[in-house]
Amino acid sequence: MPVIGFVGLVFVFSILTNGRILNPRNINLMLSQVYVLMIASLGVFMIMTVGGLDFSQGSILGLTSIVFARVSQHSIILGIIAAMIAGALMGAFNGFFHVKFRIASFIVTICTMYLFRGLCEYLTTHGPISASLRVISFDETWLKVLLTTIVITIGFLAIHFTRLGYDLRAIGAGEIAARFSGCRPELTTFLVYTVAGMITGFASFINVIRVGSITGTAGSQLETQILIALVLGGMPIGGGAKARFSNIIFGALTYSVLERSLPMVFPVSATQQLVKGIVFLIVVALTIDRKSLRVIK
Amino acid sequence: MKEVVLRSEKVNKHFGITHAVKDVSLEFYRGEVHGLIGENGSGKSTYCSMLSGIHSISSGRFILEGKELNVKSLVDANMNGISIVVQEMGTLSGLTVAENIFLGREHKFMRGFFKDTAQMNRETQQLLDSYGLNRISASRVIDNYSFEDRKLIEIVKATYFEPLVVTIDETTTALSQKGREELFKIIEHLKETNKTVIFISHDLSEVLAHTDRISVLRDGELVKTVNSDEVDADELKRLMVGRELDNRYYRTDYDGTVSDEVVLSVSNLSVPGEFEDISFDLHRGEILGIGGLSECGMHELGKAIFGGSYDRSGSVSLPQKGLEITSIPEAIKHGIAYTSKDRDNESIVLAINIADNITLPSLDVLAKKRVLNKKELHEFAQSHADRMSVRMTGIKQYVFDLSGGNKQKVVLARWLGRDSDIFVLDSPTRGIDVKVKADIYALMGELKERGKSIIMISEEILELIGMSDRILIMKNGTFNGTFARSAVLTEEDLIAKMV
Amino acid sequence: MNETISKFKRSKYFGYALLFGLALFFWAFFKILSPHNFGTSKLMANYLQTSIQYAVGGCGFYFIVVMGLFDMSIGANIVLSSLVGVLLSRQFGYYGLILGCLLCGTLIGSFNGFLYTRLRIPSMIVTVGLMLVLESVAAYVVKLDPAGFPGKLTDPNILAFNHAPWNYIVAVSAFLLMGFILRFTKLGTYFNAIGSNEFVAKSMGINVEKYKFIGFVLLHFFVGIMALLTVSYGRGMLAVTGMESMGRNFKPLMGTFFGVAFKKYGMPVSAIVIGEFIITLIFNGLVALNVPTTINDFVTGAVLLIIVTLTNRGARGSVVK
Amino acid sequence: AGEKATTAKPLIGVSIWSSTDTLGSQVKRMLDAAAKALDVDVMYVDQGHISERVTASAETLVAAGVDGIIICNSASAEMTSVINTANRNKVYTAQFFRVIDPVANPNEHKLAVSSPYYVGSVHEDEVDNGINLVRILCEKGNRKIALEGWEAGDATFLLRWEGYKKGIELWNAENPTDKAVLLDPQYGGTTSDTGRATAEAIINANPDIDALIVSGGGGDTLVGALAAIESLGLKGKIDVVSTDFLADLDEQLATGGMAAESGGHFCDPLFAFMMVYNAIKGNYKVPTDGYYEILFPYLYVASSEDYNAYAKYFVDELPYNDAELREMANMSFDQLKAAAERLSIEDVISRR
Ligand SMILES: Nc1ncnc2c1ncn2[C@@H]1O[C@H](COP(=O)(O)OP(=O)(O)OP(=O)(O)O)[C@@H](O)[C@H]1O
Ligand SMILES: Nc1ncnc2c1ncn2[C@@H]1O[C@H](COP(=O)(O)OP(=O)(O)OP(=O)(O)O)[C@@H](O)[C@H]1O
Ligand SMILES: [Mg+2]
Ligand SMILES: [Mg+2]
Repeated sequence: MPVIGFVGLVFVFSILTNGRILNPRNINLMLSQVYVLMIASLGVFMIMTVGGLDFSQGSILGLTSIVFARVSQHSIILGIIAAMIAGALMGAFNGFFHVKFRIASFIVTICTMYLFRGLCEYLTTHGPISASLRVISFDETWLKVLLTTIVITIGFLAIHFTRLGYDLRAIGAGEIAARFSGCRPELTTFLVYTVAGMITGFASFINVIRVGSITGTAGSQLETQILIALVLGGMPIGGGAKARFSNIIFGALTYSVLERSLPMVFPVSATQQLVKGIVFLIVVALTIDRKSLRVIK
Repeated sequence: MKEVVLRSEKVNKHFGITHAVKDVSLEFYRGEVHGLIGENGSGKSTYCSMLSGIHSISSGRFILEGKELNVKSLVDANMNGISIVVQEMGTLSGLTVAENIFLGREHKFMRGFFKDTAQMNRETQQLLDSYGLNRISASRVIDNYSFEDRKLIEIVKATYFEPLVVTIDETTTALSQKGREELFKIIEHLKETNKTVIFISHDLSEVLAHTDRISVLRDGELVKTVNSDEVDADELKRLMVGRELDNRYYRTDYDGTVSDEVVLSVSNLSVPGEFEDISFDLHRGEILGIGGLSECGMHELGKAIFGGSYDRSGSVSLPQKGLEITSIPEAIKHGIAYTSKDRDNESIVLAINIADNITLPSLDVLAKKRVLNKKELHEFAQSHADRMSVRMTGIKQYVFDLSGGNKQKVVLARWLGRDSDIFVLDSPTRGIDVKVKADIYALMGELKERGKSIIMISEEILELIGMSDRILIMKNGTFNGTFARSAVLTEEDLIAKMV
Repeated sequence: MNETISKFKRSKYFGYALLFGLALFFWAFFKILSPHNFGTSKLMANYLQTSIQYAVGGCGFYFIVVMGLFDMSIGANIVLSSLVGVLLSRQFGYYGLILGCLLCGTLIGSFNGFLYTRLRIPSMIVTVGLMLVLESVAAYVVKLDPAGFPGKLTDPNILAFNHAPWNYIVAVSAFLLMGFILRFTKLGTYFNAIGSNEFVAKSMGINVEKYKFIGFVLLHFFVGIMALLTVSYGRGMLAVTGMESMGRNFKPLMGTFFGVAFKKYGMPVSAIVIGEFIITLIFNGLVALNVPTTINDFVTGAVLLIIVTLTNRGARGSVVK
Repeated sequence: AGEKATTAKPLIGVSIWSSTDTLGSQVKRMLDAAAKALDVDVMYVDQGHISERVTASAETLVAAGVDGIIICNSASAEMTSVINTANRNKVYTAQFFRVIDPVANPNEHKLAVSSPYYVGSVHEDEVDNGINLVRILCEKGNRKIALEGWEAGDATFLLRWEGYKKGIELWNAENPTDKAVLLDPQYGGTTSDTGRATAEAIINANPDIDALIVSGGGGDTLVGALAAIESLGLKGKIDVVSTDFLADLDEQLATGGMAAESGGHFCDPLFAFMMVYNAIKGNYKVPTDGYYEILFPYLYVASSEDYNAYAKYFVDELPYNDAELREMANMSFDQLKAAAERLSIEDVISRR
């Protein structure tokens, strides 16, 4: 279904834009937004597969971008590592409260969204944090494509060829039964949050090479973009068996195509957004799998 | 005196392939306490659920005071004079006691849009007081009360509307002695006010003492209705079990000797509130039956052996390997399999497909250097599903679409696939039809032949007698009796140790 | 003795003691660090005035959060309803402002409820889509406003809800209404029942779909009231796009967290009001200490997390998603 | 993009924080009028001053096939990506409300200078403006001045803040016996309710301030701050200055709600638009060793008469009519620059 949504959308917008979106130069531009979104979606995909939600990803991206920018002054490699560690710590913080105290994930992550955002703003009070000047030279399409491909491939392999994917879906579908089948739901969930933070920490590298310096609003709304993208990609909100890896790919692509094509057709921002909202609702209404949702919350 | 207030005519219920209630025609008199007994799964709860609107009726009808009863929900049934105390938890947490009692029936206290909560609380309190339950406060949230109190609240709820017929489904096991006395007082009171009570219980002496007539169900069919003062417990048991003792199901040998090799040793195992200080050894090739009443702690014991209980103390060890089992993954890794009584929640993941369910516990074995091969997994799942002859459209089918018996086959398939050595089977034949039952018994025999060991936890006495090399009976969280395999062992012997 | 203590620990009084204790703690904390410019009785009244608008929204949120639903379009509704109110006030004065806010809010609520129950899409997702739509509709509505500075309440004669007593009158009416709904109508009970176990609730004969719909309508009616207070409080509203209205969801939601956390003491309304007050208190305390407001989000998040952890944690082994 | 200019209508993209808030909608109104007069298409992308969305907006516009972009970025570092996108795709770009500081951001500056597609920038002298506002306040007898910004770390705010601090320094140097103090800023967001809550908090915490600077945020923050002062009964007691114009400014000035106001800068993007338009048309040659820069003046309003004139010529109608816009499009850069620097209420009156 999501494939149909994606292809349909591309088709409609190719007609509406007289094929401009398929122009080779544009494909490159279309994709430039996909990288961070797709990478960060990988972590949230895992979180959503076990049935959770994460609203703190945008703030995590902001904070890890600051960490990367700061450390990149010394060494870029160290910067990436530091950002990933920082992201992992933030993710672990989420996971700890969620798993240890059994607080609903959306409550925990809304709290930490604020918490991390506050830190991010505090750190940028006296101006944006600039990264090392060298990072800009990394802003090459081939590199971003390569890195995204590597991350996504690792994710794909881990989910398809190790027990990770099976564990995640089983836990999402029935945590108690999964526990009695030898999965470790608590540990796995905790690690999934940690890894999601770490992945977003890695994405901060690509974020920074694109923007050069970090302001207090960096990463804002990433969480909602991810949610929209994944849902457009066919991700079931309650997770479980129907989560497919392709949700990430088609979700991020569909979102980016939508985001990029709308201004071509509608010059006014308000109209762009109106159409985006309506398209989103229509696509979801047509593609959502209601059968597996016993209770629709 | 013998005025028929409620009658059922050829009532049937099908759950998929399960024919839970078969052509049951029954009459209930005004002002009588009518016992309903039968083995587990004989259809008692289902029959009452249809009466009270929880389940729809597949065919047949109920006639109340000459008029056909046609109810769609519990509240609907209440309005028509039928109420029920259900076997499972029937109260909603987060609501007050009064709100629970009047849920869906607030109209009595509505003044326009205005709900007179104070009045509702007052009336509820009076009601509670009149039952002698003044320790329960109407305006408190129900979560503040114990399971037992919640049951009593349900009983109060069920009797408040002056119903013509009150059904009390297996409630006594949830109650302490004091609670039971309170319950019987209520039943007495209902009878005095000319109400009809349908009383379901597994405690035959209790049933005999408090009912006027007793109907016996077996495999969904009505066997007989008798007057309570004309029968004794033995007679009832005969009626309940009744069927030609199906020996062909069970093992035909009566040789209970097993190897000396101890494969699993349980010592001083306790789970607070469930069972205490349990110790025993399981031998190679042994089928060890554990029996008792549902609440005796045996179900939790099975879970605890598998490492699935929180707050467990004591030890479960594998003497041959010289190690202890403390968690589920370890248990699985060292060849322990477990099927839970609560199959849908604990034995199997309903919302994933058959293939994934079968492979899930074996993933670590199937992975070569942690890498899984799709094709291999598929073949693995397919072969074990086929071996258990699961009736399915394919292994990609979701488990929630399967019938109970087929779910159970999937559960067994996954553990056979895992090549487990020790099987902890809790209620392995629960809710399963005769054919599958026979298959499962055959499988257990085969496993025994191959030197595997089985702990079979069961509420079905015949099954225990028929299959076990040794039977341990539990009562109130401790062992209360041991029986060796023998041709002369009777149900009475076992029951005597259970109650 | 132990019995009495444990009984007390579950009672309303304990809930109040806990909340006032928290408020007192934060008050004392900032008062000690900053004795002169914090927490005088006059200032406390100011803090209260700021917090009540969020508490009204928090009350609304409570209706659907107890059912386990969520709504991302609160902020967008506040913006749109405010702008409709302002637009109508140009012609009809107070009537326009009040009715514009309340009716528009309620209408949006029924629209949300309708889409949610009809399309059968999880509430969180459907309301993200609606948020996008409402934000852009607001951008169009603001263009209809003939005033030189559209969306601003420029007429000084229409600002009664901007200050005492009218802002209190409106807010307190909303709190009373919520208390009334929870206590004196079936709705409160039904919402709780649906949240507790939808299936059991259904078998008790409760029309779950209908009450979920009503939940959305009520939520957005309260959001309409919040819009009235907010637009008056700030003397105007800004149309925003690009999901920025989402920032407005969270302040009321925090009050709701308090409400849900203290639900077990049977005092959701008071908990929401006091909870929002505590959050405002902290905000003002930080300003009094001359801590940059940027760290405020950090402190708010941390405090909330602590409160939720202390009051709302699940039992071991329970399934929480 | 180059070949399109000759065949079709030029398409100019506007990357702005918001085209719907108070200042943003004024900007949009002005640009729409210019586009209509010049028969140009414009396209807006709102980016909310979120760095990654700022850089993405340039890409979105380029993908949509624009010939030129005018942009209001949030941090100078973002311009690296924006200029690279412009260079790669041969699209002209100019900044409005912003400039790249050669000292603080030498690399971005170097890139901008050498880019054949970076046309230039139209901006205000924020530091100077800050100094002026503080001077006005001090001269009115205020000695304890509080500061409310909108978003921490914003480039423009930081410049203004620097100006305020400099203004205080200057005052204190000149009046060593009668020193003034400036409090650290608190941030009130861009909406009026958060603006009010923050202003209330500031005043609650510092009851003895005698002036408040509300440093922009599009105008709504100021609306809220004034509401706070009024509700606390301090109207006329606390002098307020700001950099955004208000709807009821005349009344506020008359009743003492406001002390002074600088603003009128919504025309600034118009000049950026004209620069890009001319670059597309080939009229302005974009140097690879520099760029065009216009320093746009703030309008200062200190009395209600001033404001009424402002309202007439800037709010009710636009300061430039169709004919003037067409004429402006044909100006050389020096003429354009002069026109920008000349813009004032008197300037408009003289043209009517
Ligand atoms: N919802 C259901 N779906 C499918 N099968 C069901 C369902 N409820 C009951 N059954 C099956 O119907 C049969 C009768 O069950 P029922 O609960 O009526 O037994 P019971 O006599 O009440 O047993 P117990 O003494 O254990 O309570 C069993 O085989 C059971 O597995
Ligand atoms: N202890 C409790 N736990 C959970 N929910 C409760 C509890 N007590 C009451 N409620 C729910 O809250 C509703 C309102 O209760 P009540 O009228 O006591 O509070 P209120 O007066 O609205 O709030 P407050 O005490 O904060 O002013 C009740 O109808 C009930 O649904
Ligand atoms: Mg039973
Ligand atoms: Mg039963």
